[in-house]
Formats: sequence, C-alpha cells, structure tokens
Amino acid sequence: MAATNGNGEVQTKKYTAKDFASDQDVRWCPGCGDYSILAQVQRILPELDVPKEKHVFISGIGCSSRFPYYMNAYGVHGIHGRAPAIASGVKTANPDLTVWVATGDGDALSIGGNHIIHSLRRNIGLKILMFNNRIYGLTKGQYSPTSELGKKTKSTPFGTIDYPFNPVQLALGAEGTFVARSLDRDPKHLQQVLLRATKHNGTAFVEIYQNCNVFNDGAFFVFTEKETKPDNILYLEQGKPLVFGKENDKGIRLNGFTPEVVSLKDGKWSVSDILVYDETSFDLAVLLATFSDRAGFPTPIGVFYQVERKSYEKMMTEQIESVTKKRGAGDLDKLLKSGNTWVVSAN
Amino acid sequence: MAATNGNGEVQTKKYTAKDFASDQDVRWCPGCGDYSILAQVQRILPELDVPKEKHVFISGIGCSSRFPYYMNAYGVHGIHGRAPAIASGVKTANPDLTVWVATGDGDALSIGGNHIIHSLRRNIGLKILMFNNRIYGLTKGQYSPTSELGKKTKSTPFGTIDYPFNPVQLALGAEGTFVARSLDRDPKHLQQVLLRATKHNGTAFVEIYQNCNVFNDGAFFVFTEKETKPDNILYLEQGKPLVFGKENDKGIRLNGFTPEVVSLKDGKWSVSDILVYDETSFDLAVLLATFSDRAGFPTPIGVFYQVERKSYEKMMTEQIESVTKKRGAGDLDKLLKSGNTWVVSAN
Amino acid sequence: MSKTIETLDDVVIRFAGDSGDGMQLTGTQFTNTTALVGNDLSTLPDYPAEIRAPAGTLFGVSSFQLHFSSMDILTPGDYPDVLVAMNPAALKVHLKDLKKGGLILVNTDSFDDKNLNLAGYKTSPLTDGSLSNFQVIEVPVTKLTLNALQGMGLSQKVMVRCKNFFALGLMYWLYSRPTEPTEEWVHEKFGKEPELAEANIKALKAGYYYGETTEAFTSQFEVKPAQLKPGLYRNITGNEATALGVVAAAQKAGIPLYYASYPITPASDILHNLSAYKNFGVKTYQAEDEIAAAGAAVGASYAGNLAVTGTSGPGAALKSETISLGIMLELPLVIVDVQRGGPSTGLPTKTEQSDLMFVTYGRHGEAPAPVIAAATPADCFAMAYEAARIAVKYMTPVYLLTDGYLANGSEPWLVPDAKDLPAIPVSFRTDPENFHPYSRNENNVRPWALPGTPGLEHRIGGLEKANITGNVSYDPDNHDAMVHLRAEKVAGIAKDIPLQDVYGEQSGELLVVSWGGTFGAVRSSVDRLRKKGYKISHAHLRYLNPFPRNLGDVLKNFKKIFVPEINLGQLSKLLKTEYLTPVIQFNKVRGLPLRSTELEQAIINALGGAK
Amino acid sequence: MSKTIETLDDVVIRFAGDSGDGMQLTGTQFTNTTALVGNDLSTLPDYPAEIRAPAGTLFGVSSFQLHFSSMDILTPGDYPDVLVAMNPAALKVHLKDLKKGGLILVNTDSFDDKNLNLAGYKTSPLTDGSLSNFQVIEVPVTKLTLNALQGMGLSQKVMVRCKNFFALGLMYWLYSRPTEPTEEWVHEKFGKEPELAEANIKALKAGYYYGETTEAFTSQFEVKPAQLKPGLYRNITGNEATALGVVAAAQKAGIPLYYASYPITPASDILHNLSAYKNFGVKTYQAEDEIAAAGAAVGASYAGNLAVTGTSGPGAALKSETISLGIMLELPLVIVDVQRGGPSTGLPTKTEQSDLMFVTYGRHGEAPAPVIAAATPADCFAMAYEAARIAVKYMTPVYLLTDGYLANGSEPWLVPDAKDLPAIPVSFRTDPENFHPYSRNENNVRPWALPGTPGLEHRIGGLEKANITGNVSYDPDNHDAMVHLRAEKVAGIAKDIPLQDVYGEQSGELLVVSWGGTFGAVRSSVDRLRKKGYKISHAHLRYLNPFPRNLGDVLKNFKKIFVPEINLGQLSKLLKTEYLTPVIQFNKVRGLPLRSTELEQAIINALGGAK
Ligand SMILES: Cc1ncc(C[n+]2csc(CCOP(=O)(O)OP(=O)(O)O)c2C)c(N)n1
Ligand SMILES: Cc1ncc(C[n+]2csc(CCOP(=O)(O)OP(=O)(O)O)c2C)c(N)n1
Ligand code: SF4
Ligand code: SF4
Ligand SMILES: [Mg+2]
Ligand SMILES: [Mg+2]
Repeated sequence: MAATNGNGEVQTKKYTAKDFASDQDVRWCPGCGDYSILAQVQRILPELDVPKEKHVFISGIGCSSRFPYYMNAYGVHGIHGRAPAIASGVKTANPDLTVWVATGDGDALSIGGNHIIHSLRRNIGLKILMFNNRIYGLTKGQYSPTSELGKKTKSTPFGTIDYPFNPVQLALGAEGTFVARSLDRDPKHLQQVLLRATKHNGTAFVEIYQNCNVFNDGAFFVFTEKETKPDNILYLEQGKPLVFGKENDKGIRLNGFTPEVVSLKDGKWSVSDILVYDETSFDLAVLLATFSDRAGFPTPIGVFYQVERKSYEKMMTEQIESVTKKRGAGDLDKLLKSGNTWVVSAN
Repeated sequence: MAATNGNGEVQTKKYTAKDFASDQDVRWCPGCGDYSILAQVQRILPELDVPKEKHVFISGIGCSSRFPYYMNAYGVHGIHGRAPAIASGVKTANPDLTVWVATGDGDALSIGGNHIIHSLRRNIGLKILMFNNRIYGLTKGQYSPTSELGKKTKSTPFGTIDYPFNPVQLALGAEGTFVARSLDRDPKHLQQVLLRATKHNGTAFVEIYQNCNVFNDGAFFVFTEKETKPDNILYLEQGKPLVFGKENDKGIRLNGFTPEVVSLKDGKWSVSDILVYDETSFDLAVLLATFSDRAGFPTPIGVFYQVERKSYEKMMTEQIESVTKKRGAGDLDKLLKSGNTWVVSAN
Repeated sequence: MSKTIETLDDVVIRFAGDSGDGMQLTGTQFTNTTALVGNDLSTLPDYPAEIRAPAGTLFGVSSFQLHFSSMDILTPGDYPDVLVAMNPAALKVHLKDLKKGGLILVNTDSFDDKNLNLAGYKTSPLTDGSLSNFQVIEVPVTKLTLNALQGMGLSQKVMVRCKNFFALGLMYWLYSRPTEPTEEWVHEKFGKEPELAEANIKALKAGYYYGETTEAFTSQFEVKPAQLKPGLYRNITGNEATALGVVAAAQKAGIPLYYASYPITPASDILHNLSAYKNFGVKTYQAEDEIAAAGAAVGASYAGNLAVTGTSGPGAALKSETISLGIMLELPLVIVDVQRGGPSTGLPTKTEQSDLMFVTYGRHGEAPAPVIAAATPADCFAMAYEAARIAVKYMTPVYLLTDGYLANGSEPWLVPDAKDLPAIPVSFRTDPENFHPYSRNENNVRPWALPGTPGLEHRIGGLEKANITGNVSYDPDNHDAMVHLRAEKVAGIAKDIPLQDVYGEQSGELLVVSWGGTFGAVRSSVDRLRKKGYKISHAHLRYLNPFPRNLGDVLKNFKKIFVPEINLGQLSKLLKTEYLTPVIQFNKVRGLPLRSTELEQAIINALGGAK
Repeated sequence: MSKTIETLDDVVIRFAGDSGDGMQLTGTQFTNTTALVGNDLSTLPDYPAEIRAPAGTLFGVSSFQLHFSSMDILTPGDYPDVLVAMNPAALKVHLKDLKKGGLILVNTDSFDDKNLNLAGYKTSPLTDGSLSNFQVIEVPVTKLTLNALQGMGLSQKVMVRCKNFFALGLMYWLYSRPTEPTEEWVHEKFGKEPELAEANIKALKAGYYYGETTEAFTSQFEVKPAQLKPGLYRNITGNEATALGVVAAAQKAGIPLYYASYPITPASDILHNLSAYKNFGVKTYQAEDEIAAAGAAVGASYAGNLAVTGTSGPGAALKSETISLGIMLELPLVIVDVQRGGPSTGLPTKTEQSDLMFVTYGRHGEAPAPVIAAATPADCFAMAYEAARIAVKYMTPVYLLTDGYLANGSEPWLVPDAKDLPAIPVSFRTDPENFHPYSRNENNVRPWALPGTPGLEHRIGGLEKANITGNVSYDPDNHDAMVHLRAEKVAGIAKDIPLQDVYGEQSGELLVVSWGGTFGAVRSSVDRLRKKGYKISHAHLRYLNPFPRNLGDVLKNFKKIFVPEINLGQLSKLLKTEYLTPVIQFNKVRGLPLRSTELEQAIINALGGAK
C-alpha cells in the first residue's frame, strides 16, 4: 500500500511497526500490559493511509499516559485528566491530523471524566484509548473509578465503598458514536478494534482491559487466560449471532426484553434462536454493556456501537466556510473600521 | 402528621409551605419557571418527617443556583459546578441531614459534569434537582450542553455545532439509582416526583424542564401547554401501560426490541398490547430515555428508574462501626505511641 | 417656543431605571450619538448580578453613566450632573452620587405607592422636600409615551416598553443632539417588526418635541465637539477592543485565531464578539469549563494557531494548572483575565484590580509568565495585540489583565489602519536538520514545530525537560538550569518593551504609580492637581511582569511614590519587592472605579496637606 | 574470627539498586533497627517517577539514604560514607556523591555485560581502575543468597528476591546492629507465608555471618547511642506525622476528622495513613479530583467536621477556586501542600519549596489565608496540629506547607503524651437568640453554626456578604469593609503565634533566614560555621503568613540577611515586600535538599570570604 502524505503526494515508503517506535527507552514495569497495547498500535499504523507526522498522541498522567513518548510521531504528555481537552484543541485547530488520546481509568474517568463525556457528546474526531487496569498505577495502587466494590487498596485498607463505573455504559450514556472494548492480551482482537476506531469519523472510545502486574495483577485473567476466557468472553461481531463458550456451545437469547444465556448443547436452543448482533443499535449496545455487571453473563468485547454523526470539527469547518462564502473573507481594515464610526477632521 | 426532629422527639408543629420560605426577596425574572420549582419544593417539605433545620440546600452558580437563598433551611450557594462535591462532603460528614442540590443544565452538566456522574456512581444520598432550561441564564444566554444542535445563541450566532446531552440517559449511564424527569409547569407531577426523590436512599437525580422566559422562552411549551402536551408527554407510572394522547388514544408497544408508537383508536392495538412500565428495569429506562431524541415519540416524564443500592454514606458509617468494633474505639495516646518505638532513658 | 442654548464643556449623565427599563440600551444610544457629534466621551454601565430582578426593587436597578465633553476626558465622571430616574428605586440608589444642584429627571408615573414602598420610601421624595437641593424635572414619561403611541394598535405592555425612547428623545433635545442616528439604528434593529420600529421612533420624537414644547426647561445645552486628533473614530468597549486586538494579531501573524473560553461575566462578550468573526477564520470553542478551555487553547497552540483563552477570576483560578503546563511546554498562549470583584464569586458584575498577584504568582512551582494590562477601553486593543506579539515571539503564555470597568466601559478610539499595525512574524520550524525541540535562539526561545511537519516528530510534556533535546530529565542540575532559564526568558522580555514614561516632571516630590483600568481616574486627578499647582507626576504601568527596565530609575527620581489601586496594594507589593522602595498606598475596594475627589485628597495628604 | 570494633560518631549509608531490588525496604529496616539502638538519625528515600522501570537501567535506580549518629543530627547527610550498590546502574548514578575514600559494597553478580551496558559502562568499573579512590568490597550477593537458600524448595526467582536481606544482614554486622528487630518484622509481615519468612531471615543471617566470616572486612564499626532527650521515641516520616497531627487535633477538638483527597505523589501517604484510622472515626474520602476533594472538605467543614485536604502542587492549583470560597464562607479548613518539583508535572518525586508564593497569593481576588510550614519530618505533627488549631479558632482555611523531602524522610520523634497537647476548643453556635452568621468575636471570627441546629437556619455563599447578617450585599462600602476585614482577621493571627526565635546571637553580621524543609541542612551548616568561628545566627520560620510579629525587629538586628531556598527566592520576595530589607539569596532548585558544602561556602562568601 502506498501512503499519501498530507499534501496528496504519494509516499512510496511503506511503514513497518518499527517506524513508529521512538528512540526512548520504554519505562513500564516488565510484564505490564501496556507493552502489548503499544505494540498493537505500532502494528496497525502501517496499515493506514496516514504519514507518521500526521499522528499526534495526547495523554494525561499515569503509567498509560507515558504512551506518547514511545511513539515515533508527535505527542504531548499533558496533565492529569486533561488529555481530551488538549486533544480537542489540536484536532479542531488542525482537523487534518490523526489525534489519539492515551489515557487510564483514573485519568479518563476520575479526574478527566468531564472532558471524556464532553468529547463524546461533541463527537470530536479523537481516538481515545482507555487503558483500564482498575487501579491507579503511577501513584502506586489506590483504587480507581473502575475498581470493584470492596477492593482493598492502599487508600482503602478496609475495602472501597464506591460503586464502579461501567466505562462502556457511561460512554454510551454520553452520546458516544463509537464505543468498543478489547484486551491487552488478545493482540489480534485489539488490532482489529483499533483499526475500526481509526476508520470512525468522530470520537472513538476504546476501553482496553490492561493488566497491571504490580498493583492489580490478574484483574482480567478470567478474560484472557486460555482456561477461562472462552466461557467468559463474548465476541461482538456485526451481523453474527452472540455465541460463546469453549465449544461455541452457549449463546445469548432475548426473552422478550430480557437477555438470557442459553446452552446450545441440550437441544432446546439452536444458533437460530440466538441474538444477532447489530452494532448500529443503541438499545442493544446498552443492553450488552450491562453484561459485564451481570452475574452469569460473559463480558462482551468488540465494537458495541457505531453510528455516523457529523464530527464537531467538520461542522466547525463548514460553518466557517459557509459564513466566509456569504460574507466574503474577512478584511481586517474593514473590520476595525466597522461599527459606529465617525471622522474627526483636522481643523 | 407529627414530625419528629432528629433527636426522635415529636414535633407537634406541622409545617406549611410558608415555613420554608426565607426572608429574602426572590430575585428571578418575573415569569421564570424557577418560581414554580421553588413553590413545589416548599409545598412538599411539610409532608416529610424532617424538621426544617435538617434540610440543607447546596447549589452552584446560575439563576437556578440562587435557590438556597429562598429556602428557610440551611444552605450554601457554592461555586460553579461544584455543588455535588460540597454536598457530598456535607452528607458524608453528617448523614443525618437531608441534603439537596439545586443546579442548572450548565452548572450540572457543563462545568459540573464530573461531580454529577461521580455522585451518581457513588450513590451518595443527595437530592439533585437539575433545572434544565437549555441555556445559560445567569450569564445571559449562551448555549448549554442541553441546547439543541444548531441553536443560535449569544456565543453561537451561526448556530451551535455541539450535539447535546440527554441528561436522563447520561445519569443512567453513570449508574444512577433514581433518575426522573418533571416539568416546572406541571406542579402536581413535579410534587410527586420530588416526594419520590425524598424517599430514595442514595442519589436521586431529577431533571426539571424549566422555562427561561428571557433567554429561551418556550423551549418546553410543546410539553407544557394544553394544546400540545397530551400528544407529546408520556407519563411513566409503575405498573401502568404507557398510554398517552389527548384521548389516551396512543401507546408504546415493543416490536421485538424496537419500541413503536401505536394508535389505540383504529382497532389494531388495544391497551393490553401496550408496554407496561417497570421502573426497576434498567434496560427499559434506557430505552425510554432515548424517546426524547426520537422523532415521533412522546417525551416521558416521571421516574425512569429506581433501584435500591446501599448508599455511600451508609457504607462509610458501617465501615467505621465495624472497624471500631473490631479494634475498639481509637485511643489517641496509644496511636501516637504505636509503631516502631523505643525509650531513651535519662542517664 | 425658542429657548436659549447654553454651552457646556462637560456633562455627566446617568440613566437609571429598572433592569427591564432598557437603560443600557438608552445609554448606548446616547453614547453613539454623542460620539457622532464629536465629543470625547467615557462610559460606565452598571447592572445587577440578577438577570432581571423583580420590578421596582433596589437591587434590580440598572444604570448607565456617560461623560461627554468638548475636551479630552479620561473617566466616566464621579458624580453625575444629570440623573434620569425611571422609578423610585433608581432615584434612591443613585441620588447620593448626584452633584449638588444637579438635574433630576423623574418619571412621575412610576412614583406610586407600590414602587415607593419597594424602594423603601416612606413618603414620596417628590413631595417631602428631600430633593430640595436639586433641580427636579417631573415628567409623566409613561403616560406621555402611551399618548404618543395611541391608536397604533399596540398592546399596553409593548407601548410601555417604549418609554425609554421617550426619555432618550427628551435628553437628545436637552443636549442638542440629533435623533437620526438612533432612528437609523431602530430601523435596522427592528427591521422585521416595522410597528415596533415605528413605535420606538414615535416615542423618541415625542420625547424630543416634549422638550421643545414644555415649559419645564428654560434652556437647552450644547457641548461642542472635542479637539480630538483627526482621523476615523469608533466608540468601543474594552471587550470589543480585546476581541479586535486578537483578531488583528492573528491576521497580521498570518495564522488562525483560536479562542477557547467558558462564559463568565464580565468576559463573555469577548467570546460573543469573536464568534461573529467566522469569516476571519476565527475558531471559537465554548468549552465545558475553564480547564477544558485552557487545555483546548494549549492544544490549538501546539497545532499552530494563535490561541487565546479569556475569563475572569474564578475561571482564571481553574486554568492555573494548565497554564503551568503551557509554561513547561513553552507554547504561545494569551490568557485574558477580565478582573471582577472577589474573592470567590464576590461581586461578579463589578470591577476590581485584585488578580495582579494571582496572575503573577498563582501557579505551583516556579512558573513565570509575562503580565501586561490595558489602561483604557480602547487600549485593550493595543494590549491584546501586544500580548499576542509577546506570546508568539517568546513562545510563552502571557496574561492580559483588563477589568469589568474597561470591559463594559467605552470611549472613542482612533482606529488604526490595519497596515500600520506592527508586524508579528511567525516562523514555524520545518527543517529537520539539527532539530531539537528545546534548542533556543538568542532570546532563549525554542522553535514552534507543528505536528504534521515531516521529520520533526517529537514529544513534549509536563515533566521537566532536558535542555535542548526536550527529553524527560530527572537530572538535578538540568532542573536547576531549566528553572533559571525559564525565569530568564521571561525577565528578558524587558528589553523588548517600551521604557516607562512619566507624565509631568521626570523627578520631584511625588510620583503617582498606577496600572490597569484606573488610568483615567488617576490621570485626570493628577491633571487637576497639577493645574492647581501641585508638583506631581504620573507613571502608568502597562507592563507588570517584567517591569520596564527603567522603572527602578524612574522611581528613584521621586521622594514619594503614591500607588492607588482597587485592591489591597498588589502593585505596591510588587514595587516594594522589586525596588525596595517604600510606597504610599491608596486602596479602595468598592467594586467601582476610584473616585477622583477621594484620590486627590489622598494625594494632597501624601504631599503633606493642601497648599 | 574476631575483628576490631571501631567507634564512629556519624555514618551516612546509601542503599542503591534497581526499583525491584527492595532498597526502600532495606533502608527502612536499617533505619528502624538503628532507631532502636538509640542513634539519632535522618533519612532520605529517593525513587524514580517510574513505577518499576526495566531492570538495570539508570532511570530505574532507587535509593535510600540514612544518616545515623551518636550525636544530634539534622540532615540525612550530603555525601554518603558507604554506598551499597546492587547493580552497575546504581553505582553509576550514585558514585559521584560518595565521599572520597568511602566504602563501596557491590553485588558482583550483577556486573555482567548486559547490566554494564544498560548502565552505560564501556568497561567494568570493578576492573578498570575507576574506583581506585574508594574502598571496594566485592560480594557475590546473589550467588551467596542462592547458596544460603538452597534446598528450601523455592523458585529461583523467589530466592533472588531475598538478596536485599543478605545485604542488609551484612550491613547489620558491619555496623554492629542486631538482626532481631528485622526478624520479628519479617515474621509479622510474612506470617501467612512461612517459607518466605524463613527465606528472608536465612538470607539476613547469611549476610550477617558472611561479614563475621569473610576476610573482606578487617574491622567492624559501632555508633554509640545518641544523647537524646529522655522519653519514648518513634521513627516517623513527615507524611505519617502530618496524618497523626490532624488526627490528634480532631481528637482534642472533639470533632470527627474528615480527610478529602485525591492521590498525588508525594502526598498520597497521608491518605493511606488516615484511611487506616477508621476506629478514630476518621472519614477518608477519595474524591474524583482535587476540586471535588476541596469541595467535599468545605462541605464537611460546614457540617462541623475538622476538614483537611492534602495534595501537592498541581492539585493545589486545582483547589484554588474552592479555597477562595472557603475564605468567603469563613469556614475552617486545612490544606496540606506537600511541595514537589514544578512547574507542571515537573519532578513529581523530588522535593522543592516553590509553592510559597502560590499558596500566599494564588487565588483570585483579595483572598487571604494563613500559611505555615513544617521544619522537619517530626515537626509535621506539630504544624499539622497547629494548622488545625488556627483554622478552627479563626474560622479560616489554613495552608500547611511540607515537601517531598519531609514527607518521605524520617527522624526520631519524641512522642508527646496525648494529654499534654494544647487544647483546641470548639464551640458550635446553638443559641438562636441574636444569631447572625457573620457577627464576629474579638478576633473578628464568625460563629460556626451547623446545619441541623434548630433555629439557626441561614444561607451562606460565595457572593460578597453583608457584614454581620451575611446576606448577599452588592453595597460598595460593605465590600470595601469586608475585604479589609478578611485581611485583618488573618493578619491578626500574628498575636496568637510564637515570636520568632533566633539561634545564636540575637544581633550581628549575618542572619540566615530559612523556612520549611531546609531546616536541617541550614541549621547544621550554621552550626558548623559557628563552630569554625563565624558569627552568624539562624532564624527558621514556621509561620509565613502572617509573619511572627517581631520578625521585622529580628531582621533589623543584623547587617546581612541570607536566605537559602529551594526555589528562585520566594521567601526573599516576601521579606523584601514586608520589611523592605535587602537580602542575599541562595537558590538551588535541584529537586534535592540543599547541600551543606555549597550552602556554607555561599554564607562564607556573603560574609566577605573565609576568615
Ligand atoms: C492534578 C493531579 N492530581 C493527581 C496526580 C497524581 N496522579 C498521577 S497519575 C494518577 C492516576 C493514574 O491512574 P490511571 O489513570 O488509571 O493510570 P495508570 O497509572 O493506572 O495507567 C494520579 C492520581 C497528578 N499527576 N495530577
Ligand atoms: C468558574 C466559573 N465559571 C463561569 C462562571 C459563570 N457562570 C455563572 S452561572 C453560568 C451558567 C449558568 O447556566 P445554568 O447552570 O444552566 O443555570 P441557569 O442560569 O440557566 O439557571 C456560568 C457560565 C462562574 N460563575 N464560575
Ligand atoms: S505500575 Fe502497573 S500499570 Fe504501571 S507500569 Fe507497572 S505494571 Fe504497568
Ligand atoms: S434569566 Fe431565565 S432562568 Fe434566569 S431568572 Fe431570568 S427567566 Fe429565570
Ligand atoms: Mg489505571
Ligand atoms: Mg440553564
């Protein structure tokens, strides 16, 4: 594939993942799930039609937020929680850039919660990768807004009393137009989801379950380890029935309005009874979002929801164009001399 | 009804609405919808078993946030967007108080969005009344996060390019345990909803459509004026079918997973086909929340969702009690002298 | 009936009425017409924090003061000569400011029991003799307006609303101004509602004719055009001027203007103004809060726009952490702080100068940023332009301080030609050869390297950076060096700003040192005292950090330094720190411009008493 | 083999290794044992901003320095006598600080090509002669540990992890400390994993015996107990002390402690500590951000709790707007700012003193708040307690400044008896008779009137309030009066704080004036210079706003004022403003405590050179 640069010139060089690795030593703990996420992002970028100088990675503060340093692209390691705000400025100032946000569950959902929901609502073209390790890594192990109720952490020696957010559900509630989930330990799936995100116009929100092997080791092993994964993960695929289990022997069926897990083995139900996923249905997306909180249900990964809605920056550009067309390009001298003017003449 | 005060003593005096009016002149614009909300709150308070000194009204900044000044109770007129944070401090410091938050669509959802979603998630016992006039009133007419796309306001002479929040949907996405909507111009309904909110343990979020007759006059007239209201408003009532229309001639039917508006007049459908509302169903609540954004659907008012979940302050108290029980009430001297100590003796 | 025309040098009129009475509009119209007849002028709108408080209440009174003159003037005036009081509350609130013997025009129709009561009058001031020190002109404005509009088929409510135009017409007559400019404006404004336009014009003319006809006035006044410097003038408020200043800077710099803001009184009008300039490529971003506005501005700056974020005190507080990032990133950024009464929500619609220490020192860590301040409404243009110039040239966030008085007040502005504005050269780095994000030019300034530029891919952030490479560095000596370097860069701007000038003698007994929006009040007081023979001089600072490099010398030439401020002595603190000089403070924190009488008396006292 | 025991007064050891090598634990254990044997001590942990950087890298090195002595000491020491280097990177990073002739203990097993390479060594420093100025003890720590644990059935990984206990044991032998306290600790810590406990203890003992047996060491050292004031001691870090201080204050005040915070380095440990004190009725609230934490604290204070909110620079910036509300509401509140390297994210794990101007002036409007600062780790207890006392007595937000060095550093603390702590009287208003929320007592302090109290229903808020009634007031003169009143209330606290004491002569040539965490470094430098005969004195400030009321007089008694700070001269600025006195500044902003050699030289220079 020949990539074109921003000037429309064809770039003959085809990138490899390595081209996107910066010269900085990667400083995450050995074994951290962040490595895989970095690797998958570096792996998919060559498949896009975007020269590397057009990629900008904006982050907040947290282990995850060190991400931009490791990408051979442009980047800003911002301040805690504010990456979406900074990124919104970058993207609206220059819509031609591909703007990524690398953030953590604390960065995005605790201090940065407001900016996240407002980016989603505005539908600014950001690719938000939220590394959810259900803990504050960088500050050494306090609970986060996605930590399970009752979790004992540095700041909650007797267990948390905060009910956690469900990030997918929150993003949907905030008018997200692309909402997805993937896993650090499922590289292929993660790559697919990331690629889908890059194709979306508007805000793409991707929750990535990420293992923090130092402060919250194994938080997602049930979803990532061979033994348990098949019975606990539900792949969402457009137009495909929601089947899961080691032998694809279970499925999701709608009983009226209520979803239930049914066995496909005992002859009572077959694949044709199983709910076929439609990522364009908001109602379905919300229903599936709740699965991760429902006992006995598998946790869905993949694209929950995708809808086309004109992006904020596109409307911004169009508005400027249309006003300029109507009024003519601004003339500074005229502007200064407009309004209620009068002339004082020399006398 | 004889109210008891906080000490369990029976208070012989029965309050009237007037008892809750402070001595301050009410300073909203004549005709503002805020007057009705104030009146309804003052009207329902006498029906509660709570002495007036136990009510605390916390607000942010905005026209709506002047609310506390007009209540003969305790109150803090805080800073913009931070009322839920301040109120969370009050309620957790003294769970015995009935803590209200009076806020606007800008105060709550723009600058205060993060605090709102976190209160909802934590389920702190606050009664949040969000006056939604779809505009910034106090700062004289800029658009808010609930203003319609394309709206021309002081700050958007060519129309907004922000897609608005749906406050009910957002509150549900943020783990709200009580989410409702009512109208300034439907005093009875508003009273009922407010009363329900006071009965809820945990965060009660009530969106109140409010007319700002100066900067956004008539924003909700279609929902409040006699002519149009019946066809555009859907009353949610637990266990009742979702019927609406001037002659109760329309209803909501679920076609599989998809809701549709059907006529009850043409003989094809009868009330028995109509969806019966269940406010304990999250899925249903989310579905209904989207109605206000769906063309051809009536806008639901009433309690969308109510679920019991232990409140944050209750868990906080219990945790303190249980640790105290286990370890005994703290002894300061022992605490100071704990840890790694040694004695230096006089020599 | 012909009346005599008396010529005056100078008039201060205050229009006062209910928030719903349209006093701001009336004042603005009078101002615009006055500008057109060539007077110098200065205005002071004052309105309540409530949007529209219940009619007739004291806290619902809104006023607009206008000072116009055939001479150079600098302030809206302390004490009005004329008070137009549309209701008893307006009279009650403003009477105490009126000059002895001043003229009061009252709308008698509003002096009923209910309104008197709401205003707290036990007896009517019109009849109880309490106004005997003034010239009272009683006019049944409402009734006369209704009469004038009879038969147009308008509702009572609509007709009553026109009464301010009647009052305006009457004042036009009294001060010999033409009604045509307002008629034109009405046509434009109400173009789509011709009956409304007609009604307002009818009321305006009825008021004018009433002046001509009635016996209430024995003479008419005239204020001759002022001897302003020749050229094209425009009446402009501080917020309008600030908006134009940044648009002009962006245009001259050849980069798009990006204005990220969250509405807040008294800064919102900058956003409103800029949002209309879309055909100048201006991007306005109404953020979810001030933190997001600052963040978006930093992002836009990084992407190569001229980024500006405007707010007032509480919002500026929220932006601090992000500005600190901007300082670490060394990106250009203009932060406009339109100061208002604090602390906390304070007096949101009133003016104050109490954010000077805050913008100078209100960031964690050693986070230096230049601070400049506008002196008059029109000067907001020049200083906004200057803020942008400094920001871009030195790759740094710059604070521009204005205030509620400057923001809403207006004065005639001699409009410059766009071509004469100083150049703002911008050169983005494009050459990958030897590129280092934190390499520096002779001014210690790093390159502006935009995302999208091939070969310059690099990462910056809020962690301490190694000098030159910009990589993260925890090296102790590098940190020490960088902390010093950032401070020196900002201090070095001193060589790029004008020397401090002194009005009056360059040395002497007493120098009045002021800054910001008090310029007019201070300069006119100094002028008056100088005319009376007091040997005093005046230095008005527009550059607060760094100070002009000759300021220390300037101060040394005077025995006493007198520093009047609408705060508890913030510039005083900075001068004391920097120059170890004692100062005499004058601090009135009333949410209002300084009053020249008080100020003059204080200066006289500082000089050791009247001579 | 018996060895000679040499007695030393004073030793500085630095343990250094990979973040994963357990150096913080090793240092802490050595510290605790050292405390138990009765030495005076002072510690300085230093760890990277990365959680666990890849093994072997320079930026992944973590260290812990401990200074212990048979005499009074005040600092963790500038230059170690002994460096324990667990890998080449540790050696590389820390060698430059080691005293000439100092002892280096290296783990030779880690000096393989890979690690040498990662550390940037071209040749091995063990063989290339570059360590010839030092005494190098080469110990194959890893191998010896593995040997010791052979046969226990543990994995290689687990066994390797025990190597820090081997090093610890060896150091225990070398400095004649008992291993028992650590053994006890291990039993407690690993109670549930007995093999782990056993392994660690085995490694510890193996190290100890290795010292005894090997020929590498010819002598053992001993540091006799210090002549500390008699009493019960506890080794305590600044953050622990701060936590205990506010718990004690709440207990003595008889009201619940409410700690609202958002985690941030280096303040998080205060939250961690307090969250364990639930049986003291302590409520800890981990908010969604610092703004919410400040808001919750204001709410909790309003509801009658002792509200405290702790953070570091960036978080303090976010809290400003809310603190300004607290100032308007006049509610008690303690804000702890554990300062770290700035601006922006800066050097988050390093120390600095650069928030002094910020907490003093970093709020919009005239928003005065008292500022006090702790001098040593243990002093954090006293000053946290004092902050609470002032807050409650004066109904005001109070800033307590500590810093990264104080927060993580430790020293022996002579633990007070709870009953001897000063009283903190709290009286909530309950009487409705004549109640006015903004009435004032003799100290200008308004009543604390809690929601829930019958008859006191009232409303407060961020808009300017009328004096006494507390109603919203837009009255200009009221605002002026309130602005002055708030300032005077805070200024008046000066009469309620100790006079400034001076160490050394009360007048003379030069006074060193310091504040905050530099106390130890400055005092010991002053001491050393005094011993050398320099006539200098030292005033260490713990009260920064208001200053002690005699400070002006104190300064006047000296010809020169010398102000060392880990910032660009913030206290200098405050002193210059307040007392118009010139000062000699000494500013090193390296993210580390001041180095006494540099400091002493600078003082000598200020005195005009060595005598
Ligand atoms: C204003 C501010 N508050 C707090 C912090 C401290 N802080 C840095 S990262 C972080 C949380 C990190 O958690 P998360 O976002 O989940 O990232 P992770 O480290 O887990 O990847 C906190 C509290 C900060 N840097 N700035
Ligand atoms: C930090 C801060 N930013 C901005 C403002 C200005 N401000 C006050 S109220 C308001 C919005 C009010 O809108 P809303 O919450 O919808 O209340 P309404 O007036 O419509 O009832 C704004 C922007 C402020 N007071 N403080
Ligand atoms: S602390 Fe956790 S999230 Fe952070 S780098 Fe280490 S393993 Fe990864
Ligand atoms: S501006 Fe609107 S919301 Fe505010 S008081 Fe007036 S009518 Fe009500
Ligand atoms: Mg995390
Ligand atoms: Mg609103």
